[in-house]
Amino acid sequence: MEKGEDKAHPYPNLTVELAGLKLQNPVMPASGTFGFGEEYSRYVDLNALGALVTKSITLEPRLGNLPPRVVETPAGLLNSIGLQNPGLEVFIREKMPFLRRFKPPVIVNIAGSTVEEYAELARRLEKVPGVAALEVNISCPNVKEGGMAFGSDPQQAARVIKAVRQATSLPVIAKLTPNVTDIVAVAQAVEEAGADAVSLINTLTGMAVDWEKRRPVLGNIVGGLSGPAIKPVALYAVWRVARAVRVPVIGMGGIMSARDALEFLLVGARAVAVGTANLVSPRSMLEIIHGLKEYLREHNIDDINEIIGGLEVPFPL
Amino acid sequence: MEKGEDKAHPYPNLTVELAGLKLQNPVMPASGTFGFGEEYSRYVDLNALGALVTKSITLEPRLGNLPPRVVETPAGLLNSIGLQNPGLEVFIREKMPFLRRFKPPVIVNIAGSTVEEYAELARRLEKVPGVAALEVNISCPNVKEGGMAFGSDPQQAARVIKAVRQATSLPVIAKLTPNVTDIVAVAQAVEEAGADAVSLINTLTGMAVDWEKRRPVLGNIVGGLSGPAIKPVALYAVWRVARAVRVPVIGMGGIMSARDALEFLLVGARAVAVGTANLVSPRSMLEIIHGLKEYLREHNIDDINEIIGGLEVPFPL
Amino acid sequence: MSLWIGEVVANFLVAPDIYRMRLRVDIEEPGPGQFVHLRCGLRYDPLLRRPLSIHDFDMDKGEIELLYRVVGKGTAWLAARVPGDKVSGLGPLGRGFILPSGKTLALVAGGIGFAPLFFLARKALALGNRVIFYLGVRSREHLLRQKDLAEFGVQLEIATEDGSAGFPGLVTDLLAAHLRNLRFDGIFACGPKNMLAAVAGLAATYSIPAQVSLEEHMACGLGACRGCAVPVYREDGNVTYENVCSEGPVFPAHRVVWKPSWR
Amino acid sequence: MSLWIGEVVANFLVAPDIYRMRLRVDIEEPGPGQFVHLRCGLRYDPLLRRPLSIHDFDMDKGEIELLYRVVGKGTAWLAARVPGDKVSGLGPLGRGFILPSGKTLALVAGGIGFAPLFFLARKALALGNRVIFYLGVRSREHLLRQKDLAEFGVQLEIATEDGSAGFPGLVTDLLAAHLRNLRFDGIFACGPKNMLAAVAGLAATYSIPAQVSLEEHMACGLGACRGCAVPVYREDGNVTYENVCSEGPVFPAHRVVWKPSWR
Ligand SMILES: Cc1cc2nc3c(=O)[nH]c(=O)nc-3n(C[C@H](O)[C@H](O)[C@H](O)COP(=O)(O)OP(=O)(O)OC[C@H]3O[C@@H](n4cnc5c(N)ncnc54)[C@H](O)[C@@H]3O)c2cc1C
Ligand SMILES: Cc1cc2nc3c(=O)[nH]c(=O)nc-3n(C[C@H](O)[C@H](O)[C@H](O)COP(=O)(O)OP(=O)(O)OC[C@H]3O[C@@H](n4cnc5c(N)ncnc54)[C@H](O)[C@@H]3O)c2cc1C
Ligand SMILES: Cc1cc2nc3c(=O)[nH]c(=O)nc-3n(C[C@H](O)[C@H](O)[C@H](O)COP(=O)(O)O)c2cc1C
Ligand SMILES: Cc1cc2nc3c(=O)[nH]c(=O)nc-3n(C[C@H](O)[C@H](O)[C@H](O)COP(=O)(O)O)c2cc1C
Ligand code: FES
Ligand code: FES
Repeated sequence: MEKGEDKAHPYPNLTVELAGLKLQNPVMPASGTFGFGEEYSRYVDLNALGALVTKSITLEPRLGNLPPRVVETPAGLLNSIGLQNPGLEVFIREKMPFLRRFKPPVIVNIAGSTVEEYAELARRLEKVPGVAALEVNISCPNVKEGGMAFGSDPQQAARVIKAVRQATSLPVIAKLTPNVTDIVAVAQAVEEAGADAVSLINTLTGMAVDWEKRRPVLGNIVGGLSGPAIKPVALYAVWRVARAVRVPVIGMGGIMSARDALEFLLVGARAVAVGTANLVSPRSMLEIIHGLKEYLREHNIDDINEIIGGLEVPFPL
Repeated sequence: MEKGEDKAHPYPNLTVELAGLKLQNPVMPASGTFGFGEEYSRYVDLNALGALVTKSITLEPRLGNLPPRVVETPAGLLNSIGLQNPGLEVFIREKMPFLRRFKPPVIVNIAGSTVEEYAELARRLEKVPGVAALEVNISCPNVKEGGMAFGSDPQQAARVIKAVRQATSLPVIAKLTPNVTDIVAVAQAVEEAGADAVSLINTLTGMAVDWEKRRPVLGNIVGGLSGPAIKPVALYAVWRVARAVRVPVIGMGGIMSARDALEFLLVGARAVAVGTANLVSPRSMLEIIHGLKEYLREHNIDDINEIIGGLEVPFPL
Repeated sequence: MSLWIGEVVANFLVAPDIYRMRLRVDIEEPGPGQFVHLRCGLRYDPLLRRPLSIHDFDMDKGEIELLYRVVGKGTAWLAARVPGDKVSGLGPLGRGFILPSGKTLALVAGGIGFAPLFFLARKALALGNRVIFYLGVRSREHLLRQKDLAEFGVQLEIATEDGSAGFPGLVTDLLAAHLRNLRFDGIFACGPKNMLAAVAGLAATYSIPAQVSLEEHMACGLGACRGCAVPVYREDGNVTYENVCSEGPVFPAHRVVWKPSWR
Repeated sequence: MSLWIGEVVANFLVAPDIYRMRLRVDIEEPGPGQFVHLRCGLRYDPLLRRPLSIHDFDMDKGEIELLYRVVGKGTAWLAARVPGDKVSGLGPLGRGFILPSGKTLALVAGGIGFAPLFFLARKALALGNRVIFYLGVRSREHLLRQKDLAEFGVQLEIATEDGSAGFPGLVTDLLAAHLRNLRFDGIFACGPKNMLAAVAGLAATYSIPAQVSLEEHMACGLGACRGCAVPVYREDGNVTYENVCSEGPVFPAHRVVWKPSWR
């Protein structure tokens, strides 16, 4: 039998382990850019993905921010959605039944405006069938309370993660913001507080101005920058964090192609999340998974785990 | 006599006052992207600029970092020059004689690895004819000691600026890094310490990976991201700082056109600096100055100062 | 509602800054008011797709037509395409106009809002409606496809802002004047927001059901990102946000919140 | 050394992935080894200019020629230009080769390093030199302009990596073989860094002055940003950095630090 024909041990191996989950490949959507899966299910076989990650869920429904909510910048996207979501109850009732029909683990992203809200979300999601892990969004730049305020300070971040950790036995992934002086300090604090993995980066805070109308473009004035423009910042953050914590890192920020994904794996990400690219082309993730497989084949690499952290650096920095 | 024909009071008025300097227009080069003026003098009439800003000068000559030192990213440029410069003595002897031949004020950018080095640079530049002001680079991401380490912490930043302030009677401009949790706190600290103006933003720290060779692209691994990619981050930083300090702000980060410059003026910059755009087209600054003039004419605005801070925001954020 | 690569069959200037493009694509039949979401370049600047209404559809040839004004980098890229070039698209997307049959309808277009209403007019006539087409443009050189519309049997009423053809002034003033005597069973509008608001006002005054096609900056185009949300009234009178891309772009005029809190 | 807008006169494929472009420009006379710095697009991706050596110059027509390999987004954009299109450029930039007269010279090109050496060969012959041109390519279909070179009176020595024409193997092995018998007054080389290092070694062994054209990522192209610095030996033997764009791209081979600390 030829290599690659064994169904039980597909060649090359793309599976990675992450916070107790086994992912068939390391590619998943970034929260907020894939809705609740349904919107993309016409274009993407959800069963082909490494995991399914939901838009951030809050306890109560949220309307979101004033429009316009998105504006393009050179090689980037600035958004101020403001966590529009139907709230926990509707999510459990109307979105989970669809999501749990698929094979990949469902990672539910949660956001609160108090520590107690995060804990409450974790408690209530614990019992919901099909929820495989929680991603704790302490890095949203588009809401007034909570969000990034928690993620900007190691102690605050640790408080949220500790509370979530105590409220659930599900794997806990802390999602970090790059808008800090020292993201490593935050990563270490959440690791200490019990996070099973960290995901980074969320968006960079930014704004766009309409020079003709002399006013901000976004209804919310300020938004979060994503896309290829931020990839160098994201790679640097992942590289630093991956060497400073023992828990696995989910890398994201500007991943548009398999090459971009490889770069994140090389700097130490165990898995990658694709955000803005989904908005540009719904089939991006499939192309990335395919491209990774091709790369391994062409280079005769049996296992994607050999790539992870494989960056050759000439000297310790 | 028609409007615009009066040479003593050119119409529209582009002059702005900045830290005691009178600039004939608000457009200057960003440090490090215009060498010492000479390199551009074939392409640009240096007398047409608002000010001349030098590459960062250190006490001793610096070789700079290992190549490659620049790499393009989507709509951005990552550099790790590492402050290559001939040192203070050579600068004074060989570069200042050329620079002082021109009308616009010469702003000398200084960088040190200790507080004392900054003070020493300030002391020695004080007596050099033609030096109009100092820009204190506490934000360079490409050197191991000093640089960004100072700019990342309000207290450290204040220490440097206080020392420079005490060492010179020249106007002092503090150049800030965006790689911090709260740039406003740093701006307020340097204002308190005696800065006459602040300039922002320096580059965002980032890295690029060569996925084929599996190693960092830059010889120095890490570099600073500039260009259109970072404009949203820069605009946001300038907008926040301009409303939080009384001293004027020099805005920069991705300014490629007069429209971009207008956006920075609208969010509150008193002047703007053009960096990466010079590397793309040596005549960028002239086109920006021309474009600003045209804009004012077309909109019947007599004075560019009417634009500054003129952003209409719907509600206080 | 699919992802495809279309081939440019024709792409030519039809009025100042306005181009008409024919694309050969293999897509399901679109309805009037639906749009396609096109990549305008191969790199990351521009990054996002651009939404363009379907201006016409030829089932036999498997071609869609687009009519677009060049306003920025994405549309400039489109304008530079020549026959044989490929363009990546998504669509048809969104909810289009809902047409009755055998009624008297007013179609109201402002500027490039003409794009979807041309297709709508053709479909409306096919369903046995009488169509009066109010077309407002800046100046006579922006008038397009008058002959085609006349051949279909549309009654065309023109307004130009500079008075160079037809009624001198705003198309909504022309419509207002006609509404004093004419009786419509429905109004269908596409154009600048101010115009749509005026149409909604007239529709309310005369109690005529109206459908309007809205615009908002878009990212995914699929209803996933909530980037194109606009405030609309729920049945209970409270305001909520709906996506222009998936719940619109066409909304009943009475559901639209015309003046959000600050703009 | 100026900023100009050139007009594409011709742009065609001459070998797999390799294009030759003629540009009509109003520039001062370039020397062989100098380069132009071209914008490759109208937006910000790609952002920076791309350096290309001057492959030839026709004073009468006011045209420069470029020979380039498509390796990424910038060169792909260039390859898509058609006659009449405009390209913004800077140049001629940098310090080119310094030619003697009446001597016997070895020109050594690896791959696309052929681009500047073609121009150099023509100039060298005009100065009464005898030119032996060592050209190394992957395979015979990458051989270019053999006839032109022969007409000039150049003695062409070919090496192909796959052995499909001429000497089978590396061009530096061919050169090494010839050096055992032939005597050159100067060696001029352009190509991959490994090849240049080998040439420098041979030149040192046989005590022949050699000039090599280096490559480094560039930003300004004007000597201002220090982005393109490479390590070179100063006269005192210490290492310093010089700019490929303004102090190069051509350096005396013995000045180049072939193995910087870690690559
Ligand atoms: C459902 C829908 C259907 C549309 N149909 C057509 C059509 O048939 N013909 C046509 O010419 N135009 C149509 N538009 C508008 C068209 O999408 C924009 O003009 C286009 O996206 C601008 O892209 P650009 O890159 O050329 O301009 P940019 O450089 O991106 O921006 C130029 C200007 O256009 C505005 N703009 C950018 N994106 C949008 C957007 N998504 N919607 C509205 N304005 C935008 C910007 O705010 C800016 O003022 C439609 C828009 C929507 C939402
Ligand atoms: C002085 C000089 C003269 C040159 N002359 C020629 C010539 O005559 N013909 C020719 O085909 N090529 C020449 N090159 C190389 C050419 O500049 C690069 O191939 C080109 O810039 C790649 O641009 P891209 O956008 O297509 O590739 P990118 O997408 O930018 O990158 C593709 C690959 O090219 C490498 N690259 C990018 N920029 C440069 C650069 N400035 N120098 C070297 N490698 C780079 C990247 O690292 C990457 O591996 C020259 C380079 C220099 C420095
Ligand atoms: C439109 C949009 C909505 C987003 N919503 C969320 C969200 O609800 N929760 C969250 O944790 N991150 C959210 N993000 C951040 C992304 O998950 C991701 O961290 C970021 O966009 C960087 O990745 P990218 O460059 O691939 O988009 C959102 C991003 C975008 C562009
Ligand atoms: C090649 C390069 C070199 C730079 N060198 C310096 C420097 O020596 N000192 C300094 O304060 N800033 C330096 N900067 C930062 C710029 O002055 C500026 O703050 C930054 O590039 C953002 O502006 P831009 O996007 O217009 O380039 C450098 C930037 C670049 C791109
Ligand atoms: S554009 Fe994403 S929801 Fe409409
Ligand atoms: S590219 Fe700027 S100094 Fe050479």
